[in-house]
Amino acid sequence: MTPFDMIPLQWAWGIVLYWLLLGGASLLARHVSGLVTDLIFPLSALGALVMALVGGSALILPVSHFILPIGLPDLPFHLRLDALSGFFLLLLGSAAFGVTVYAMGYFRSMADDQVGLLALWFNLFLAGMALVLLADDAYAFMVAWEVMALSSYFLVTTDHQIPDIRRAGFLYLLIAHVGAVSLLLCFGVLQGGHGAYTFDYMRLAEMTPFWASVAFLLALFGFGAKAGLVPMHVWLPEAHPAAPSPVSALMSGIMLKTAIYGLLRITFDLLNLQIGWWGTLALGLGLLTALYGVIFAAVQSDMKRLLAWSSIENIGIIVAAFGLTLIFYTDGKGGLAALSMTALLYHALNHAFFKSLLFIGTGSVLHATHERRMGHLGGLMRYMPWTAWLTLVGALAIAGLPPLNGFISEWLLLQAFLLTPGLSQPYLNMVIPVAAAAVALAAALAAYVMVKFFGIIFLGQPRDPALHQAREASWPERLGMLWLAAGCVLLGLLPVQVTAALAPVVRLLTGQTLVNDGSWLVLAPVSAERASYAPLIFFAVVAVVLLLTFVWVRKVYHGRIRRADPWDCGYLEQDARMQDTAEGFGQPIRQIFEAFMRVERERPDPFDRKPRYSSASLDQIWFVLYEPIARLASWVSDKVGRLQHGRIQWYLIYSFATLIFLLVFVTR
Amino acid sequence: MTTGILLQIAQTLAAILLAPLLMGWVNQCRAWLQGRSAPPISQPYRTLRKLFQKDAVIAHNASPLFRFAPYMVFACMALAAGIVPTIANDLPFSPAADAIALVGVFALARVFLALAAMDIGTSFGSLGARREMLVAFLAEPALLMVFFTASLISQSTELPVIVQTLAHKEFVIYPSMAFAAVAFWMISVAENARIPVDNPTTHLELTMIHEAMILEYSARHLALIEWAVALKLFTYSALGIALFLPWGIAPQGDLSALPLAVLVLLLKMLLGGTVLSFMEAISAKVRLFRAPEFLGTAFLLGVLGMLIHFLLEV
Amino acid sequence: MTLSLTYHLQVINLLAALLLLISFAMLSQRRIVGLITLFAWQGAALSASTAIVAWSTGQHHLYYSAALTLVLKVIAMPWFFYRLVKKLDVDRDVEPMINIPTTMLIGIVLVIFAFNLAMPISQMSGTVMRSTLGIAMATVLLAFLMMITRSKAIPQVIGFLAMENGLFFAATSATYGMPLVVEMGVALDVLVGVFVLGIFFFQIRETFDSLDLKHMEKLKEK
Amino acid sequence: MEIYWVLGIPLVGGIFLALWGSRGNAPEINAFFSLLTLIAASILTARIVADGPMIVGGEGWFFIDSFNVFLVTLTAFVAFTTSLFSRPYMRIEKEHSRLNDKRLRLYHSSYQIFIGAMLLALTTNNMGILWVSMEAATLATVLLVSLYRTPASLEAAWKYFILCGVGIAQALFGTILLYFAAEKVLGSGGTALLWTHLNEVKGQLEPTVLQLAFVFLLVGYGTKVGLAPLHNWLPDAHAEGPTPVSAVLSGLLLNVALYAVMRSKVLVDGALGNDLAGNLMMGFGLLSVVLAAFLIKRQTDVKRMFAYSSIEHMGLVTFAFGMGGPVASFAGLLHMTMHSLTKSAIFFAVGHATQSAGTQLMAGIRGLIKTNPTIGWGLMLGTVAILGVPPFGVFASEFLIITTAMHEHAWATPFLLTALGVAFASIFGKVQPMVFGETELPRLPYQPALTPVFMHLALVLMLGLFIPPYLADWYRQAAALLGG
Repeated sequence: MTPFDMIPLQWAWGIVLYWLLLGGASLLARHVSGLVTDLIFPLSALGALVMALVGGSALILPVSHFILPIGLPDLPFHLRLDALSGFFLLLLGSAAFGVTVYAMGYFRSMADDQVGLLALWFNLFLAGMALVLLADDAYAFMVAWEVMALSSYFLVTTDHQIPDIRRAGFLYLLIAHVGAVSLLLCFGVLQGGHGAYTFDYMRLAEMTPFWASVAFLLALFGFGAKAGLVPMHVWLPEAHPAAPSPVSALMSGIMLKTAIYGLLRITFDLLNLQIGWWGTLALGLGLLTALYGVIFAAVQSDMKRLLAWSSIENIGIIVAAFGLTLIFYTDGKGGLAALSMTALLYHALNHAFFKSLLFIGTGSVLHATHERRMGHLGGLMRYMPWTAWLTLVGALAIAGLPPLNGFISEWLLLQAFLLTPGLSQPYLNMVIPVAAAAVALAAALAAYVMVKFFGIIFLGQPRDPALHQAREASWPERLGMLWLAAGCVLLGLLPVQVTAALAPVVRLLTGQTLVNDGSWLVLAPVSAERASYAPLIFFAVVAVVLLLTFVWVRKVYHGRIRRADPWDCGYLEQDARMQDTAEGFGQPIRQIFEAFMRVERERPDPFDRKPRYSSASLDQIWFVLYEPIARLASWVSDKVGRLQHGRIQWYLIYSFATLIFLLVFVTR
Repeated sequence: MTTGILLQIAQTLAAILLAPLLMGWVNQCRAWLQGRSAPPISQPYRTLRKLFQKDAVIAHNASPLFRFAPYMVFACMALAAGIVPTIANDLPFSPAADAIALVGVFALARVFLALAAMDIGTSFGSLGARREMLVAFLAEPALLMVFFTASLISQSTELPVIVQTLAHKEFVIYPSMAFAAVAFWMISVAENARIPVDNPTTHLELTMIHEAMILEYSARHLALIEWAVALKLFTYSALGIALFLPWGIAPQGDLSALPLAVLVLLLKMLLGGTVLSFMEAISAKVRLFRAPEFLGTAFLLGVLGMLIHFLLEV
Repeated sequence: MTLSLTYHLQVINLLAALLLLISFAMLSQRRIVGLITLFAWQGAALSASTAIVAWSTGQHHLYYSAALTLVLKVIAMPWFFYRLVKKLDVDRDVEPMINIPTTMLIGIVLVIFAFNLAMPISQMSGTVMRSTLGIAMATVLLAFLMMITRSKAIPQVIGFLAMENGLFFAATSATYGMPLVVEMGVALDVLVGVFVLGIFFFQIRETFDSLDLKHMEKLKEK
Repeated sequence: MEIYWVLGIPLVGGIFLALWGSRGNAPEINAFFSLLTLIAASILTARIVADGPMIVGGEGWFFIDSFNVFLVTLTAFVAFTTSLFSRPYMRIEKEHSRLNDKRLRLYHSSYQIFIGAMLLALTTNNMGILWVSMEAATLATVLLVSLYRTPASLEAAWKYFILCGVGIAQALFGTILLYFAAEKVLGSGGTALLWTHLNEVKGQLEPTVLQLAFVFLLVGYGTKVGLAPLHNWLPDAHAEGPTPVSAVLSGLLLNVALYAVMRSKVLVDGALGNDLAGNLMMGFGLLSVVLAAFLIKRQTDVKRMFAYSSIEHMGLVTFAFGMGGPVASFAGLLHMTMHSLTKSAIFFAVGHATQSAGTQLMAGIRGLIKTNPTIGWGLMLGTVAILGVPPFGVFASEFLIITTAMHEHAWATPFLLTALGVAFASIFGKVQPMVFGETELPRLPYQPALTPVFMHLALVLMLGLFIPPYLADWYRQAAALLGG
């Protein structure tokens, strides 16, 4: 048949195969210099673009099924493409396109055979993520899920010579695996006993509230571990900085979303009943995560680590939206559920764009300066303007500033929060506006973080003489960033169209859709009376005023511009070390929220020749939760180890005792 | 519609032109209250004209961002002034941005200013930026809370609708709005860099916030910023008026009420300016570390107001 | 016929009791040579009882296994062990892990346990013997106990072989002997096993120059 | 007919190598005989696929059904690949003069005997012969474990011999009890121990006797399976023996022992009509999984660690069989297969790794991926596979086991979750630095025989994504046989 009468699902599966083949090809091509970067990556990017189109088309086309001849005997891989998968495929493809184009320039400098291997895992990673979204039975889902985890692990440990990176990778894979096992258990509950592992059967399975709750909690744990939900987030700030920047971009921008996808799929699609307190739980966890993440982002001094923490924050916001949706949904408020669900999806999409953009931006900085510590950067705007301006777009977007995309999803979410008086339980009516306050706080802090991020890296004076040699990023890198930045702007300017495109997904999940009461220009999710926002007008007005002022100032007053040294209240001897460091910038936040962290300071003593002051804010949860677990495990294994102390007589006694015990047991 | 647009433009222009006047009035009052001989009320205009005529001096390493920021800030403030109902209540722009978006506009301006402050890389610049953001991250959610209280009452985040509900529906006493009012006062003091959070008149490096950010600006850039500051003060006053004493703002499409509205507005503004200067005169600047507590209180009051709303008014 | 059966019954019960007695004796025996002698006697008792069972029940293949037992367990192995002990000169007192009286007490408990265990089975045992199964089980358990208590290689192996005796007794008296193939196989295995052990003893001896198991406690969880 | 070939070839090979095994090309001869065995086995398999289960010989000495035929193939296959691997491996050992020709002769001939014994154990129909051949397999390997004649290896071998000997003695007692019960129904004589006959009349067998019998059989054969707390011989034997032996021990012998347990379980279930046997096995399995996981955590010797991992997996399989039911039994069989393939592959890789590092201590093995990439990747992928990460086949079985357990015995899942988590953390945390990181290890002087490793891993990968229909049918029939 011609490509045109293939259903989207076949296209999607075709691209997955295509990526797999590309992976194999890159393994073979790794000895030919430059072949991988100049050929394989562009081809993968092409695949991503097509995937985005396929996903988009799936939003409007009917659901399509597809069964592969592989898998378990009674359980071949079932694939299914509905609006939900379509949306996330769209997200995957469009974001991955930019990142892959970027990667083409980024990995040029890498040794050929290494980049060959890397490209293999890169393509496997893409294929795995796509397959997760397509899977329609538990086995296919788990296989794809773990392929995704494994390939990303190998990507994270690209520079495995560095012990920290090995440690990060290990932590990542460990938590991913534990999460996966709990997902297994979740499917074990869902399958309802008769080995019915396809999602279709699970949709039919009738659950008691107890088992449904068990399934939900397991899913929340499993997917939360992947998404970086507090307190399962500890791997994230380690692994994302460790990986090469394009990989961090993929992981942070897209992989985390697959967890969100799974959460939505299981809660709203597979489970046949939902319970209110799930929503409250998710809301609470989400808000905790959001605040925790943004607070830690504010005190980081490593730029990629800062971004990783900010990813945790955004995931928190998404999960909070998820919880809110559940609350509305279980309360029978379909319309409101639709609103918050729209906010959720919108934010997921936005985050895919701006977080990938920021990560690859840091990648270019890393390339140009070989420096990740913000305390050694600065003033790069003059040496790499493209990178700087494009990153600025991302920074403003993630800070939730109009008219960019970050603002819209937060606006929608806040609107949803404001609509809670409709709810039946009074205590929720009260609690939820407070939750809105938390969201607002997180958003404001995000602005703080981004000013710190952009200001310290790109503005001011270079804190290191070497930075004067920094060069602008190569053209593929710029192209990749441009694509993502454009995405941020468009998603910000065309909310009406985007929400309309999201409608099928929202209908699929919540049964209702967002009615846009405004025109093609004005977004009015509930009613024009209620709330409205028109970024285009907004943008136009700002632009016009800006232009007018500019022209007017030029026309009326033709003052010349003189260049001079900075004034700075007339202080002499301005040098770069007088600027705020990253730590300094985060200090107020640390002072306010010190309770959350364990701060390790290194104070100089009065007689130091070269006094140094350093402080690191460490994650308290690691010490109160994870280290005790580790200690407990080794304690147990010590006790168990005692059993095996080498004397054969004792071993005989074990057998003897076992024998006697069993004899007594069976004849009792 | 056309009248609406004309009205809109008129109101915006009026705001832009009147803003320095308010500033001048506040300074004058304060001088009187402090027993100094007051500058003329038109002093801000003179300052602006002087600044515009000067040659601009810019640091060697200033990036385009540095020169772009003042225009951006000014534009944002103009937009803000445009969407807050000051004299009339049907404004074509208002659908463009509701209360939440308004907060976004302020935030946008602030972020650009902070970035510009860090651009030169002086010690004071980055210090000012940091302090500004510190104030902001508490003030913004607090402001949102105030708006939420109002919009929970009026079932809308559209400023005109809010004003409509508060002013033109039958008169109800909202206890929650009392909390909101106090919170709003504290916020606007902080946001406009007034005592007790900041002192607009000194360049004392230990305490200054706003001034520290704009140290490197001169001439027309400085002028734009100063104007934007005045505009911000004006907008905040207009906001306060719209939220807490909205009576007198002309309702939808009745032009006859306009002259009255203008009159009432001027009166309110005079009143507000007096009160502001009075408060400034009697209170002392708090230490910087106290600022978060000050704003935290505002935030809490905002949240409390909302809870009160749920307790008493639903 | 019934009379003769009762005779056999008595004789076999006697032999069974003897078997049990010898196991206890082995449990209490300190010297290795004495142990070997006792082991030979146990074998003798075993083969005797097997022969009687064969004769009384006309299960002729049991004669083979009786002969096999005689050759292997009464002549070959004891002789082999004597040689070994003399050759390696390891005939010293063995200090058991648990002291003798305690061991005895445990042994008695085991016997009672074994009898209780075997009681229901013996009730419906269609064969001539009643309590032999219990005794066989007791012998096995006692041998097990002996392996536990002894801290030298040879006694442990003898305990192992004593266990085999117990099994054989069970096989021959409780059931009229296993199928011939099986018994041959078992016997072969035992034979090979003993040879392997022989090789072992020399290896251990030349490595640790002692057959004391105390030297062989290195492999453990640190 | 083929059955005699399958059993005869290893026997002949053993004798032949015992006589001429000291010559230089003994490894090739060994591999050759293994190949012949494999061919014979596959012909036999083809026969079974064609005609279904068959009973051969006199009164039906041999019985081949879907349960054991795939184990036969598996055994023959792994035996062959192992012999391929042991070719270069043993050469190196000889060059390092850790072994000499005499020992190599012993090694090669016992290897063949061992394989033969296991094949006999799998194919025989007579529970007695099953016991005999299990014992024979033990005896054949004892001397292999002590092949290096080091104190440690002697100690390991001694423990192996005594513990398994005692264990197997219990199994004999169990067999006797079985016969005791059987002869009431089938009359005394040769046929009373034939499994097929027993299986027909299992309903009439005396329950009280059979439950005792099962206890003895379980303790006996369970010792060889390595079920905790009877497992103590296993880590020592695996760690101290030559690596090929470790590979076949944990890849094959454990399976065969478990096979024996399962054959008995089928009879006992039939006689008792309750799931006593199943519960016992679940208990043992769970205990083994948990204990092994925590013991893995403290290992420093790589082979010892993977030995414990074998205990863990055997525990998992036992647990699955204990649960019973078509899905669980299917999963158990699948897991047996996957475990033998993967674990032997790992041992191959580990063998080369230890030879290049000159130590078995993991602290001494670093950065394989730099010096010997193929070994490094082999080890890494093997580890990932054995830890149950898809798309490798081990996951397929774990998937079925865990989901079933979650549904039928939810109480057990916390233990499983803990154990799997701890095992993953421990093993991966120890393997990662061996594979990754900087190193000053020398490259291997010779070309490592990694064909077997990747052959196994490829198979495991294949089976994780696609199980051929006829294989699936075997599993299904076997699962049905095991009380599905």
